[in-house]
Amino acid sequence: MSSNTDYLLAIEDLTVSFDGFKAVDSLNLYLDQNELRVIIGPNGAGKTTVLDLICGKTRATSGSVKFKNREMLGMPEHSIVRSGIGRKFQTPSIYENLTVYENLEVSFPRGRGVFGALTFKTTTEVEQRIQSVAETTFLQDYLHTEGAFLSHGQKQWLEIGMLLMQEPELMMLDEPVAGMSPAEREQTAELLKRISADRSILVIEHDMEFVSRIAKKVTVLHLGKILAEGSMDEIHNNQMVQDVYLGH
Amino acid sequence: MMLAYTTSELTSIFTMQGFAGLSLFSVLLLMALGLAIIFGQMGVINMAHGEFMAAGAYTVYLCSTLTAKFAPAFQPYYFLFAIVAAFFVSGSLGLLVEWGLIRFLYKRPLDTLLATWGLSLIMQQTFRSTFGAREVTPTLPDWLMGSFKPTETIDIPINGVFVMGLTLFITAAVMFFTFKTRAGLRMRATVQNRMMSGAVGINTKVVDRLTFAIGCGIAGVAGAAFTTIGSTGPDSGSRYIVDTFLVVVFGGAASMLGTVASAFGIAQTQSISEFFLQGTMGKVTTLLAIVIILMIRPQGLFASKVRRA
Amino acid sequence: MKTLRSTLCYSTAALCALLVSGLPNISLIASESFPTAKVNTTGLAVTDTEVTVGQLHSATGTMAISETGSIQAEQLAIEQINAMGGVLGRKIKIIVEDGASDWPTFAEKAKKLLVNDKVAAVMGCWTSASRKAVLPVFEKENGMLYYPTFYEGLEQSKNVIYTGQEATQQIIAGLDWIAKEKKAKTFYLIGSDYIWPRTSSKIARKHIENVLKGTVVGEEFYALGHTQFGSLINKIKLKKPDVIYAIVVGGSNVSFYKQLKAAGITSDKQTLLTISVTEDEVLGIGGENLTGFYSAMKYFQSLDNPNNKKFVAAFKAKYGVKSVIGDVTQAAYLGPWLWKMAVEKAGSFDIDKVAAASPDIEFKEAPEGYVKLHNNHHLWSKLRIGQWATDGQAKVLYESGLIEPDPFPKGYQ
Amino acid sequence: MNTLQKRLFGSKEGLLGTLFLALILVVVLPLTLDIFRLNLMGKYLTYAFVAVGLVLLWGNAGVLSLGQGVFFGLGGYCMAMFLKLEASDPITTKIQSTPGIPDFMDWNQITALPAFWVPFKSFPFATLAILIVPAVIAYVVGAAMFKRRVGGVYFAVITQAIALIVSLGIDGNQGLTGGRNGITDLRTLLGWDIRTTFGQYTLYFTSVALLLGVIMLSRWVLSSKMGRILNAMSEKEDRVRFSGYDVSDFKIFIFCLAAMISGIGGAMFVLQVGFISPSLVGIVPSIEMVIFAAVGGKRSLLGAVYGTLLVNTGKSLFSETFPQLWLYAMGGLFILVVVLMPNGLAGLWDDYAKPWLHGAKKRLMERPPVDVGETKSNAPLAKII
Repeated sequence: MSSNTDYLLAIEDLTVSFDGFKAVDSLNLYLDQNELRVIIGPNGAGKTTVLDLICGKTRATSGSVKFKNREMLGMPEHSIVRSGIGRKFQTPSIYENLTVYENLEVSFPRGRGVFGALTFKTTTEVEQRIQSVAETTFLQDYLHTEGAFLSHGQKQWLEIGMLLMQEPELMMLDEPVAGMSPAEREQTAELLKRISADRSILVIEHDMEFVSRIAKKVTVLHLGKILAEGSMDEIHNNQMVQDVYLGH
Repeated sequence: MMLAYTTSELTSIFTMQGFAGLSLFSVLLLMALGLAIIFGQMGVINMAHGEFMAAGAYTVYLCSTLTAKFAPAFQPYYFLFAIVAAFFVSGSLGLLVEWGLIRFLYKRPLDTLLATWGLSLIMQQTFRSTFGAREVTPTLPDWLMGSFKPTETIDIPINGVFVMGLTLFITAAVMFFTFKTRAGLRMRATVQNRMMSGAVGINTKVVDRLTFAIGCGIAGVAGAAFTTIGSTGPDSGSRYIVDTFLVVVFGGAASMLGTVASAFGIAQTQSISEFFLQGTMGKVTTLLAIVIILMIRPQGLFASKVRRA
Repeated sequence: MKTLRSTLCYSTAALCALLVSGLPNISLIASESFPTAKVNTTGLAVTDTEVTVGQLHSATGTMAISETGSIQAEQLAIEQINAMGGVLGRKIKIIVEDGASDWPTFAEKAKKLLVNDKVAAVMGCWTSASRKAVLPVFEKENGMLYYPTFYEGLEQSKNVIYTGQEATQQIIAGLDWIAKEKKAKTFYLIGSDYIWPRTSSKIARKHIENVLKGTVVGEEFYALGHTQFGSLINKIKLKKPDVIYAIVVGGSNVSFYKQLKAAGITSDKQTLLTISVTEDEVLGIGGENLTGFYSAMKYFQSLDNPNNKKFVAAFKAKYGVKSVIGDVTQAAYLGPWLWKMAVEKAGSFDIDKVAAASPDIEFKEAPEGYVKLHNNHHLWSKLRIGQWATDGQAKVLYESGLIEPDPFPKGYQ
Repeated sequence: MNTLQKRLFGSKEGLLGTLFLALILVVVLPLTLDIFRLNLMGKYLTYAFVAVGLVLLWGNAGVLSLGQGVFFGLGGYCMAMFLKLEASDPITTKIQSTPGIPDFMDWNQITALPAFWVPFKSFPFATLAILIVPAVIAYVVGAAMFKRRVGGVYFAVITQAIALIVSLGIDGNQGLTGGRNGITDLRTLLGWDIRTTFGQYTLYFTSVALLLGVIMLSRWVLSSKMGRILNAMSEKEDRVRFSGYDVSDFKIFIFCLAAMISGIGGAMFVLQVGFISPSLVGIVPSIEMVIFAAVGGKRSLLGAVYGTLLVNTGKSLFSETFPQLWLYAMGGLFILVVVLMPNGLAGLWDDYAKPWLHGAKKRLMERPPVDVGETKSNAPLAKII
């Protein structure tokens, strides 16, 4: 399985089983540079598990996950992050006790070691990055608000902002628009399009309307396997997909 | 050194040593069962668990004193009733504590630890004020003391057999309750998904309260059983608590089977190391072994395998 | 600060009468002949009518079990002394402090008693650890401690009077007796894991090996509070010693004897001699679990002499018929009396003078019989062997002559 | 305010708070208490070191250790070994069978100084050991546990077991450690008598100075990015991990730091009290120290000091007056603090005293309220006082 590819992310034969139950079963998935890919699938299809496997949260049973031709499996989470993969969780995971400013500052990719953290200084460069990310994620007016006081949608944005601070080459977003108002969804779609210009994005989403708005290529997962892959139209007309979603 | 003994003597010693290990195993298991239910099912760290045991032991002492005073003829049988009484005394105390303290602290496991530690201090002083600082022993029926003699050289202590039997019974009862009854089903459902259980009409508050009370009641039974092998003092409970926690943690918190296996492993290790090493160092060796194993395998012997949320 | 002044100084006439009837015959002294300025040159808490002493034991914590008896006996002695006119005509007032079974607390409270309260003497401590913790304080602040427990020896201080036995006084004569009576050659030594059992065990081993020409077939120590003796009992069965020599203390005691009995090791088959079981411990263990075993002590409640009869009667009158008196309780009772006699011999409360006057003081009315203070601040005392009966009392089978205290025994170190 | 000052003292309020504590410890207490009570305060302050360590570890990093007594004890034993060797010169100990070794070794028939005692003849070595030994043990335990992601309750129970093991181990090796009696009768430090009144004053002020130093060091740590990561970690460990931090490294660091601080406290304890014993190492002292921190407010460095002083003074006075009731009071305090005052004294201060003071000041000055934006920008630092 040591194929050298031009893909940013190459997942091959990825399998994980929990007590014999294969949540992800011999999965193959390839992601190009600057691609925005959406994964959809019914509940229990293994979508979140795939993200967990890529970012090291769950240990794979077998297979391979290559990022820029480097094997990620077996690496600790923080090393995977440092190689350029960022991950947003299903329920927004931000630090409620810290302000937006601090949330972003903590995510800045410097001073990540113990002694680095002790001597870290918030330079003008950091300040500027925080400012610009806050603007990108529509939070420039909330810099000194504590995370706990943000709306659900704003928390989602903040977490995306925290990923942006890390400048990852691959961003993995688990249901980024869950709990958002229609207006917020629209903004989020814009946001994703903008930030996908210079990085790859892997999105898990349920909201089909939102998916069709952002997706170029969609992968459908079912029972841990890929059911279909293609443009939104192709997927839409795929009989198997329809069966799965309608419960046949 | 061993050469000086006949084979039959050595066989006897190994038989008795095996029994000593089993006896310690039942003691540890009996201590840990109640805690395993409370910790495993509710996530509450009950540091006052030892004091609930002591409450059970004091109940037996009280029954013994009352029997001696009012119904001396009843003396050979009172002990069995005293055990039941111990269950209900400690259980009701448990109900009270859940209502007055624990229910404010769900989802704050470390805080339950500290608060119940405070509770244990208060209970200890209450014992001391009520029963005095000295250790007490109930007068046990004669049939409990002494030993079986299957051969000339083997002595099997009856109190050990009794504790073992009681442990077996309680373990079976707990297993039956958890896996075969409606109430047990509700308890398990509440552990798995509190919100969902509430939604399908299980009164999770009542389930919590009963779970805690049953755990405490079992501690009471354990305390009652221990009066056959040791004494009861105001701080007897605190002597047991660390061992008990290690048994539960070592077993893997959520697994009943793990608790049994871990009590067995720890008891055998300790009893063997005490046989070959000297006193204190046997205990230190055992504890050290447990901690080192826990460092290598922090989830305990039997971890429940579920996807981490 | 809890003072017992009201209860102690002004006790009812009836009680006084009872107490006085049980008193040793010591002549009354009027305070006028001893002006305060003369008897107290170092600023102790002594007035024309009153002298303050401290009492420092564990009222709470694990040691409260053992120390309660000492607390009671000391208070009884002080009450009796007050009833007969006090010390140098001054009534004794007690300040009670709780060491709470915690050694740093003992040190803290000792310092408080000496530095803040300026007490003229302290009756207190029980465990070796608590004594070791307060000893530097007493030496530094120049106080006087009356220490009641039989202990390991290896200590001697100007500032401490040891009213219990040091190890050789309790061990050697007892071993001699058991070796002679039971023709014992092999011994199994079992103790709790701290300095007194370890030192005692060491002395016992030397005596067994060098003097009695016997063998020690096993020697081990268990942590205080240990309750599972199954493996130990099997080892004993394997080794079949002539004598089990037990120095187990505290809560472990109860488990140890119950489990011995349950395993069929009883006095009809096995000789057991202990130096750590007194009437106090029997209360917890239950006489039925000890029947026929021997203890080596200097005092048993059942001692048949007039002094003891008076003492037991007074003790029971004050603390109830059910109360029992063990070796240490009796030794604690000696403390206040020995202090009173030293003060009156010196004609002063000053610590240095009391310490200097202490050697050779004789207390003929001691419940244990006659005792005399040695130059080394320990007591000459006898050793007795008692055999326990179901009722929790011991039958005294043997009594040695007066044994000279020797806290640093040659050949036993 | 310049940056270093900010990082050592926190906000203006933190600076005032530190000065106020210093005022109490350096001026008020020595002037109002006799040497006996002051020496007691000095003893309590040594516990405050542990409490400060717990504020870092538990309050800020969310890791509760029930074994901090071990580190206090290790620091204490390192100091006590040095002092004991100094006190055991051949002349003082000539009565022993082997003069020149500590008395308890002689009682246990040890005839030569055990190898691990030998380096403790050197004062620099002993001083270094006070810091290094607790840190090394903490590193071993911490690395083993945190790398495997043992946390929360499990960590608490395992550290408690370690406290039991260490205290049993000291108990069981009487000849090497002094056993249950501990190491007693310590007299001089480099020939200087630690038991005189002057000695005790000096040691008290040394403790105060060290404690204030430790508090400032802790605040410096907490005001760095480290502090924010620790807080973030205690709230959402996974998020921190997926921001590219090795969470276990940070936990190990703060565990070691807390251990080192506790060790200093242990060493100062030995100097002021004159002995050390396993009763300061086991489960009970370890958990009591947690309650000191909890009473003060587990996130407040200054609160830890006040909490420690308050609980211990209460314990001393209470046990002098009503020895029987002491456990009720202590137990009640545990429950009260945990259930009703999770932020301890510091929480009371923030919730009641501060708004009141603020209001009073406002009324006094009759000025419009302080600009909200400015308070906000100080917020991260204000939180760490």
